[in-house]
Amino acid sequence: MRDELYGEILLDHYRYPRHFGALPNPSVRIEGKNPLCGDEFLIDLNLEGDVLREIRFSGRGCAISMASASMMTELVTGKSVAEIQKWIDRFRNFLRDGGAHRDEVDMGDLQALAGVAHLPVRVKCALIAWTTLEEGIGQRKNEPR
Amino acid sequence: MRDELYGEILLDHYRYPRHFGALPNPSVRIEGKNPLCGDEFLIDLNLEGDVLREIRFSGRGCAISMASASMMTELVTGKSVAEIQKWIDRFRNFLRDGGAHRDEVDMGDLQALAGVAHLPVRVKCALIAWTTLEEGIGQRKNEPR
Amino acid sequence: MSLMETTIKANRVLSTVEKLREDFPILKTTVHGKPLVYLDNAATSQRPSQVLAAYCFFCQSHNANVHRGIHTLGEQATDRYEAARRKVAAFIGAPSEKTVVFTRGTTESINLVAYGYARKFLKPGDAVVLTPMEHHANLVPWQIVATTMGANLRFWPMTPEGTLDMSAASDLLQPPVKIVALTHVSNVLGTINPVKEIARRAHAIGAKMLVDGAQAVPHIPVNVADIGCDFYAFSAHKMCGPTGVGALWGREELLDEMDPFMTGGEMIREVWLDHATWNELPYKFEPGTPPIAEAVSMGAAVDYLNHVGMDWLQEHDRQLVNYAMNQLLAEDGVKIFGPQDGRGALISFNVEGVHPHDLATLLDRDGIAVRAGHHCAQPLMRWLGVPATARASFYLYNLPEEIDQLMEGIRRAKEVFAYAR
Amino acid sequence: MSLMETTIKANRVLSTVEKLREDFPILKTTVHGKPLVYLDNAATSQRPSQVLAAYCFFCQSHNANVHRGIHTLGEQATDRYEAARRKVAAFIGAPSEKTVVFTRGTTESINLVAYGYARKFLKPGDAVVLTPMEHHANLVPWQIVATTMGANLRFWPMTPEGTLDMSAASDLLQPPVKIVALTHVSNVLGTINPVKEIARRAHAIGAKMLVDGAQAVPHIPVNVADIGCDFYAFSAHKMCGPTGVGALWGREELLDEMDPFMTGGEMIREVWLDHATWNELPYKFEPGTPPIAEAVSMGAAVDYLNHVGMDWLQEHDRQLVNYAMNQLLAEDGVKIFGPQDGRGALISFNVEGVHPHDLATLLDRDGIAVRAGHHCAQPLMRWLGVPATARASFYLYNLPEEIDQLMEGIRRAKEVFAYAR
Ligand SMILES: Cc1ncc(COP(=O)(O)O)c(C=O)c1O
Ligand SMILES: Cc1ncc(COP(=O)(O)O)c(C=O)c1O
Repeated sequence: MRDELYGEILLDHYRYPRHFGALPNPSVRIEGKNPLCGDEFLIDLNLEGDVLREIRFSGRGCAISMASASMMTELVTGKSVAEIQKWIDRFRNFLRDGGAHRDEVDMGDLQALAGVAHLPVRVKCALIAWTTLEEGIGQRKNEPR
Repeated sequence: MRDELYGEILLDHYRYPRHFGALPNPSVRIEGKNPLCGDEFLIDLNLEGDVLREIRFSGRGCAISMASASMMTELVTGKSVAEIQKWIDRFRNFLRDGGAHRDEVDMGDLQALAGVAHLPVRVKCALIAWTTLEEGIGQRKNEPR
Repeated sequence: MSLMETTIKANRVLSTVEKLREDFPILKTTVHGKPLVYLDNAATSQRPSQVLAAYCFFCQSHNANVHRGIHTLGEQATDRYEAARRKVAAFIGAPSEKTVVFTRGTTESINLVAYGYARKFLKPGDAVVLTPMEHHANLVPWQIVATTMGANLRFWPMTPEGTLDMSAASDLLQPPVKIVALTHVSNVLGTINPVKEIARRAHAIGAKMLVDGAQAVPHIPVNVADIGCDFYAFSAHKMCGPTGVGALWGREELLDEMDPFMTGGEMIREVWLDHATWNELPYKFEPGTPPIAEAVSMGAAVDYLNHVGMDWLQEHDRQLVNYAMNQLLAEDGVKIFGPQDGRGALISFNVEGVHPHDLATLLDRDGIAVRAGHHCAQPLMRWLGVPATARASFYLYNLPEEIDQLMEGIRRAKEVFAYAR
Repeated sequence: MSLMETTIKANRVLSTVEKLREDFPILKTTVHGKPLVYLDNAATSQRPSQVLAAYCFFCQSHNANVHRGIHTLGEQATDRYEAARRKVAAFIGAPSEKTVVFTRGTTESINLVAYGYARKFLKPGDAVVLTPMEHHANLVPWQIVATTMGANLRFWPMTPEGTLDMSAASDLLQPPVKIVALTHVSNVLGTINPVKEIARRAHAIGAKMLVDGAQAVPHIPVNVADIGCDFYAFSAHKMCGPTGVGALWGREELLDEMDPFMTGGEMIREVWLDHATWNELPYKFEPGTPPIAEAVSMGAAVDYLNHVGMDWLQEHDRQLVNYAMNQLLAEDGVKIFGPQDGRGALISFNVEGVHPHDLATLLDRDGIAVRAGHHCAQPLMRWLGVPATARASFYLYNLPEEIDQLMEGIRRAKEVFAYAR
């Protein structure tokens, strides 16, 4: 049975999350939690200067938070911190308006999350990996914990 | 202008309270207060054995509490503690049913307080002197304070 | 303003009132066969149909618990609850909605600050400044916290008129004063305190200031940012809203550093068997199921007051109070408490020879509801040297005719008590 | 009981439910175009028209502040408020109405005991016994008070099924245990705890016992005198009543010796500038304007439940839970938490491969409201080894068909998540 929200792409990322795991020597390791949901993520980053060379995530969450995290890792790998921040902001807006007023940029797989915009209570699920990453790139001068 | 509740007898007792004042050597002195109303009474008793020889009261309160106290002093002077207790109970019942089911006893001036029974919030005004007296005769073995 | 302008304005106010009264079906009830004249608004106001309708609509269409549910009803309930918070925040000029905590009312709001702020930050020897005109709600919590923490209470001297003696400010506001807590509008004297100036002076010595706005928010436009205080407490039931809800506004940084007051569900972030961490503002201070439908209905009360217009209401209050004041001043044997000018929409008074309780009973037989007693301000009664006062308090639906009826009632009471003298 | 008798009984129950549903207009609303199936009753119940009507009638006919007014409206409001207290007292078998304190709900009731009783009587080194199945409302307040007073928390061991291991009682209930606080019915596991036996054993070592009755009072006949506990806390909004009100029952002698919790108007007797004395029970614990219309409406909820009949309700609950349990047990990949028999009217469960939040979202699209999350019981989630569960909870208006719909929804969710695998 096919569902408009829980579509093929979303479920694929949920079942086979990309970049799942940990990095041996991350330059940043950051934890994201939503205790009210029980979601917990650990994100490892290898930043070379301003560029994110590698990213891994682990943890547990609902299909929306897991798929969103997985899609995010695909998108941000190889991008500069500034570009990543732009994507984070873009994705936030996208969740606000359901992709209605999206700028010309192709959201790629993220488009599969458009339905979340109609579910205010689930928006935080879709965002948790992103806000964790945002915190991570903000902390990039810190040692891994 | 004549009012059914605040009738002549009640107002007379209010204006000219009987046995108002203090006793030089009371065998019991008892204070009654209703801080929520601001009513305050001091009652002095001279008890000889079981008989109330003299009573005085002082203090301040509304017309209902003052008149009720004044009427009470007239009624109880010279009575035994047991009789007084009977009157206290009788008066309580009287205030409950507005004299409707009163026993054969003539309530005398107290009849003027019958209207209070229809004013539940004022019943405590009519009772304050009486409950103070009740406490006083209960304490009659104590020294004056 | 010319006489004609004044009359036109007064007429406009009057016809508006007649229309507004339609919103309050309870005003059509009778008491002892007489039409109700409700002059006990400082105790609690009546609720317009619109506010009751908002309550019922919520209960019958969106009732669910808030902040917990993924389901649609839960989401709708949460939306409406948070929308109410935004309305309340805007109504008092709160810079951010997360600084508005829903409580049961003024009393809980003040207790929250006494427990959550003062218990954490007061040190032995510190002082709390209060005034002798405080409602028990803004007095007893400070007595308890002062006793617990070894702090002292100081009371602002008053002028014989019943206003704060501002010349005492510099002596009073000195270290170790850490908290100044006072009422915006006195519920007995009607005095409107210069809270903005006092906030400025309190801050000059590093003290925090709490304002008890129970009698202010219903009547005057309040802007907490403009006042510059640190905490502001008020109740919905005095401003056309329901019982069971009110609010505390607090400065974000203070709310942040405070300990939670009551604990339980919703106000937590993570809970282990032996300890817990706290949720963000304002939820840290809203444990358990909040008064959800009540908060929604408080939001509707704010809508209603905005629709009536706070400026209009102030003008209406002013006219009623002046009208009542002039009549009471002209009446033999009536003593008025509190300042003559610049007062809130209430007048406390006593009639010579008639105890306020007897007066209230007699007025009630004429259908007129006034309050008689200490008005939860026993120390102020002692200061005034009376055991109790009568109090007539007005709101948007009151009419000058009702004040005429009050005056007739007072005259009748005088006659009753003069009878057969 | 013969099969025929059972069927007749079941039919009677069913036709009664159809009639009762008429009292709840919200059940006729649709969600995403589907008729609402409300299975989140443990979070908050819906309110029948009768209860809402009682609320509105009070507001439009008798609205005034209580305990202060001499006027008729004030007297009527007080009468109705106190009548509600008597109803609530009778409903839980309280020996005297003055031992019933109106609060905002279970959470405030428990905080009241933690602040007013435990802060006064707990000594360093004393112990408080809790269970790992407590709602945060009956856990976090004890953490705070234990930390403040230097007391310790002990947790009752549980059997794998999710019931209290009663064989641990004698080891656990030993001095210096001073307080035992536990839930009557678990809001996650559905476990009904043997509170009567535990009260007896707690008293044998001189400890006091508080019961969190939030999930019990709405569903099972509760008699505090029979249970023999010392405090009993519950909320109106889970028993067909309004938000913003609940109650604490306490033993008179304990309430008497407790300190007040919140302070302000009404709860005082005499107030001076620097100190105050307290009013009698229950007013000592009801500072400020109480949730008046809410309490009146809680009384109406008690009337409603009495009219429905608690025995009938228990039988109805039993049938629904059995029906749901059998279906869930028969469904592949569904894991049920808590005991199989003798449970309250709720079932927590998870569906393999479907996170409870996703399940709740999918069910919501079918109009079915269930809860998903930690249910304010994070430590219990850790004990169960899951981040969250789904929970279906039933009340008097639920129908077996709604459980069928839930099952269909679960099956659809499984299919969605199996799609394209
Ligand atoms: C077992 C239990 N205790 C306490 C509570 C808290 O009740 P309230 O939120 O009404 O204060 C709840 C309900 O959420 C509950 O289920
Ligand atoms: C000045 C003032 N403060 C506090 C209160 C207490 O408000 P509430 O009873 O709603 O908590 C009142 C009202 O009675 C008041 O007039």
